[in-house]
Amino acid sequence: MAGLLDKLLKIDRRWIFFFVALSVTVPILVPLGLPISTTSATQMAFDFVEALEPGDVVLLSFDYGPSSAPENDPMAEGFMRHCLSRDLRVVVCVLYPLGALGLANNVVARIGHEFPNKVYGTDYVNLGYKDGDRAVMRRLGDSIADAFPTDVNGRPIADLPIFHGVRSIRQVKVVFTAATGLIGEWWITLVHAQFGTPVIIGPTAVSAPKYYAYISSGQLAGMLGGMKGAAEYEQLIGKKYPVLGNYYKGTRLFTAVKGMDAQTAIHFVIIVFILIGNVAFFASRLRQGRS
Amino acid sequence: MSGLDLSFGKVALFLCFGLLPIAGFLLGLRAPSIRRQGPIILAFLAGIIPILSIYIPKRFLAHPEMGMSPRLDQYLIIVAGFALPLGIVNVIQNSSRKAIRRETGWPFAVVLLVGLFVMGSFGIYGAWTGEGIGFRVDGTSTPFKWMEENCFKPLQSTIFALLAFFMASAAFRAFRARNAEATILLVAGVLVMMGRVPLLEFIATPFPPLMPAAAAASQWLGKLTEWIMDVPNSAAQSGIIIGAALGAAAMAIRVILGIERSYLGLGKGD
Amino acid sequence: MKLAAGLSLLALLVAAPVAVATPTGTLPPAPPEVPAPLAFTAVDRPGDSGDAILLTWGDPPDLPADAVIEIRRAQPPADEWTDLAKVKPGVGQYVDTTARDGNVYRYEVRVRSAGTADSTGIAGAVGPPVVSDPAASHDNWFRAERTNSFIAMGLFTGIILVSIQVARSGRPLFIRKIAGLNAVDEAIGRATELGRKVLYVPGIASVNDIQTVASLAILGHIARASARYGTDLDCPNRDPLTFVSARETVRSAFLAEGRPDLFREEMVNYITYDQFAYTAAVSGRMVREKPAANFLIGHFFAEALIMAETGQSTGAIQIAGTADPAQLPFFVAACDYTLIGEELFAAGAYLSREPVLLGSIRGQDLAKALLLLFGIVGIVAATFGITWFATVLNTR
Amino acid sequence: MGDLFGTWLAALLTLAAFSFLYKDNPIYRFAESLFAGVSLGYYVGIVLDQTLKPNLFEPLKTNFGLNWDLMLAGVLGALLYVRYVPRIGWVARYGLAVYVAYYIGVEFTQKIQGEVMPQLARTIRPLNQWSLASVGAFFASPSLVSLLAIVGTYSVLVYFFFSREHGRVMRPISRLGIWFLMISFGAAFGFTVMGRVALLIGRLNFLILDWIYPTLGI
Repeated sequence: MAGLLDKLLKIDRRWIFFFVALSVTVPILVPLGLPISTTSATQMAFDFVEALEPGDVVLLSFDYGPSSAPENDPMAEGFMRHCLSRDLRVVVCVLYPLGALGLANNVVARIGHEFPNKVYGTDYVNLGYKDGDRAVMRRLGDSIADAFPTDVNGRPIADLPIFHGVRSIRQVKVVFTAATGLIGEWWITLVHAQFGTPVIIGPTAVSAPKYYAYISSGQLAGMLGGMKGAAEYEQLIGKKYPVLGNYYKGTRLFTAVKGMDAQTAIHFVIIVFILIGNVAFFASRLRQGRS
Repeated sequence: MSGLDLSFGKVALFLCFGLLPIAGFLLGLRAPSIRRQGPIILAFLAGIIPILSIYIPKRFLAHPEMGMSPRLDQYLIIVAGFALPLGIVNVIQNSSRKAIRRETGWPFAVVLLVGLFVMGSFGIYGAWTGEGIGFRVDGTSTPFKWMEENCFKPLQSTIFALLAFFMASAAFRAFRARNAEATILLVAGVLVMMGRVPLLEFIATPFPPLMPAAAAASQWLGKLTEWIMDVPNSAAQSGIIIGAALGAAAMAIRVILGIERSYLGLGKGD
Repeated sequence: MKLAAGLSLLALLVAAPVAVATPTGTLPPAPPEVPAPLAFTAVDRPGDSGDAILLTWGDPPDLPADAVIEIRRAQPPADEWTDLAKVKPGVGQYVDTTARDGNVYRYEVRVRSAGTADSTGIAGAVGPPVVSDPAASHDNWFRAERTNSFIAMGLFTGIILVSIQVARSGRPLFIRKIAGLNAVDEAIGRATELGRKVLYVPGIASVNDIQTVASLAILGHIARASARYGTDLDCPNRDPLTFVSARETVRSAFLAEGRPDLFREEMVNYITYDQFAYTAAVSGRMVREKPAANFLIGHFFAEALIMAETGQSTGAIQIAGTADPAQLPFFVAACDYTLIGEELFAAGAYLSREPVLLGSIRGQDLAKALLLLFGIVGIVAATFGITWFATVLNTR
Repeated sequence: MGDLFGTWLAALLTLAAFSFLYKDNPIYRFAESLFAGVSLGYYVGIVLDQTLKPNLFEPLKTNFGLNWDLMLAGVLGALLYVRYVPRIGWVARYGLAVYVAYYIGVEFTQKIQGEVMPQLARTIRPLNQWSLASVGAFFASPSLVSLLAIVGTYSVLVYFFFSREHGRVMRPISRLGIWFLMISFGAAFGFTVMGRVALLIGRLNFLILDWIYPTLGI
């Protein structure tokens, strides 16, 4: 047995890579449709948006790059679909430099087509990217137009009807930040702390554990943690809004719920790897102990 | 000159961040010690204004149009814009030297320069013509957007996707229960992993009669994971946040008061 | 409802002439159909940059259901009132942000109820107006709602500066041994024996990031050690500003050890700004040039795992350090020593024995002790029902 | 992403990047260098079109009287590049000082007001709500949860205590702190597995559904 384990440990890394690729590809080709349970942080976020009234203005900030798009895209899309289904006014902005602008443009274009009755400039607007992250957040405290004089295409935002009655972030009912890295945290420790605007965060699974401390201190209005949080949110809005439910069932495009099948398979594989690795480790230590 | 808006904020910032560096430059030509003092005074001003504006709402400091602090925020959006591509000068220097001197791997330096100039010129073109760098009004992609979608995005997300493979191989080879701490780490990690995905339902798929039992066990595991995240994890994260925040705040005090200067490239001595 | 309103209207019509006929008659004057707001005040809004006046009033008890509070403003001496806003009952306040400093205003508040008939029987009765004293807006010196964080910041700054002053005055300050750091010299020694270089990755954040500044302090110490031992040092950078600071730090470290001849410009080099192009280049360098010791110290994001795992597979001794909880699991699992969270800042102080750093570590410990004390007293008080300790910490 | 050539380019570059798994090879290094160049060019594009044009050039062009002082911001930004000019490279310190000190000043406000105070307030909870009805109820009683939250946070703080050797009292507390830290690192590890794999799922999804299927006409 020990010989087998040692041989196992010495196997070429590329066998592990092949096995990982296999266990992710199969669920994509053959969807399993496993059930997804809802956690309280996602329910908090969903209930918060449900409590908003038509005409309220919300801010969706793209603070992630292509390197975490499969986790954050479904969150940003889900939030925008949820808000437009509730006739809220959605203002989109981008503070992350590494490729976030392209993702925001794609989401705004795709969701714009899904809601033909919603008018750009009245129901939703894309303010594009701006350098200076925290300097931008401080300006949003006084006036959105100072930080973002124009929208992503260079059109002055002063004459856009969506900003009727909204001058600064204080009139925004909630900020949803789909985030990786630190920008998401700055919305909490700067914008929420100094201007009071509630924040819902959609972090990558990597940075999600840190935000449990902010949930329990009441600084967050909700959290969609990683791909699982996005999948839970997709299920919640799919159940509440039949139009969205049908979309998520019918679409060929990538969704978080579909991704969860492959997540389950790979989690199984990695747990097995950890167990084998440690069994072999203890076996070899036992033998060293005896020899 | 008469048309200029000489409100207090703008004039005050011009004195602090305009005349002062010019004076520092002129004096610095001869007196090297000024080359160190000048930036440190500027750092003090740039650091203290945002802090005071949180507490002192006086018109001269915090008024949205007249105040110094909101105007300084507006400046820093522009300065941050300049800072982002700062690495270009150095990369162009290195890569062109490597390409001209045919050092090892020079073709890759050429590829880098080509990628830089093609993408950069598409960006400049988009800004100059007003077409922008996203979708045109008619929904077609600008050249910048096309390159972003079909070159920048796949490369970045794929290099990151490599992590899944390294994660798996690290799980196999590196993550050992070497000591008590590492053991707790791995046990908590595996428990959380089992509670975050319908793992037992996945295992029970080929054995339908076991499904209800698997679902019940999975439910319990999900609750355990949520408890681990809500109680011990959030307690430890809170401790880390408080500790790290105090460390960061102390560092901020040292930098603003000019005690810490390493970021300016000045050693402790000079 | 409609029937009742109609009947009362009829009764009023019948009674109206009588009331008119006997203005001071025996009947007590009918109570105003609609009450007036109570305790109406108009003052400058506190803690702001001016141009704002705060109006507060109490909703009268027997308000009709559909009542609306109308606010009007006039600029004395002119006496014409302009409408300002309509506010639903239960709010009790309104901020007039159209006011401009230097002007004096008078405000008038009254209740309007569309459903109630006024004395002439027409629907839309208006209660008696209440007029405020003249008010003028001005900017204020202090935002009183943030007194708690102002005191906290002032206290903390004081503690830090005093501790630094004590450290500078020469008193020896003790910092406990951090396991990861003793391995630093051991790692450089090993690299020197094997005649292979030391790779130092200062994290990928810019120089305005506090973990990067701490990492530069550690880089300085490692550069001095490699100057003493004559070891080759390689410090690839992702951020241009960190790159410049790192090069200056290493240059002055070699100078301080009296070996400027050993310093080569390309010891500290710049690769690219993009996170993953940089990661790929560094891991490629780890595999190709096989440094004997890898230091991964600073602010890392997702690339921490690639570097830690690749470095571990090349058999190099690895010392990591970051304050970001998301990356610590991988460094703890895959590296020989890890500086966890604040240990990174303490390491800078421990290595450099620099009075300023030692002093600020002492100051932070003192602040932590005060926080712990405040917390424990607060918990005991809360258990006995006193919640002041928690509420005083609420920040706005 | 309708256009075929674009999708094919994206797919080939994806495979070029994946080739690093096989071994470090020239195709991968081509992708790596192209990526390094394109990413820097990307920053030129977004900075010029999304920040400097709307926030600096347009305001100066349309209303110079009101925005004359933005030139100063442009000069401070340009100063950062003076470091590459020999002899007067030190002038760049002025731009660097403003850039670094401003953000560290903003960070200072965040750390105390936005992190330390709310997180400390989180630990100040009453400890008088115990339910002894049953073992299950006991474990769920609010004060037990509060007690664990308090002990966890405070023991971690004690672990990060550096100016005194961990003696008889502090050693067990800091050991407890390490145990809480390791549980949270384990939890972070569990979450991270999902995070990393999500990206591979995204890429394989792209390769299969957006490239192979359409090419095969499925």
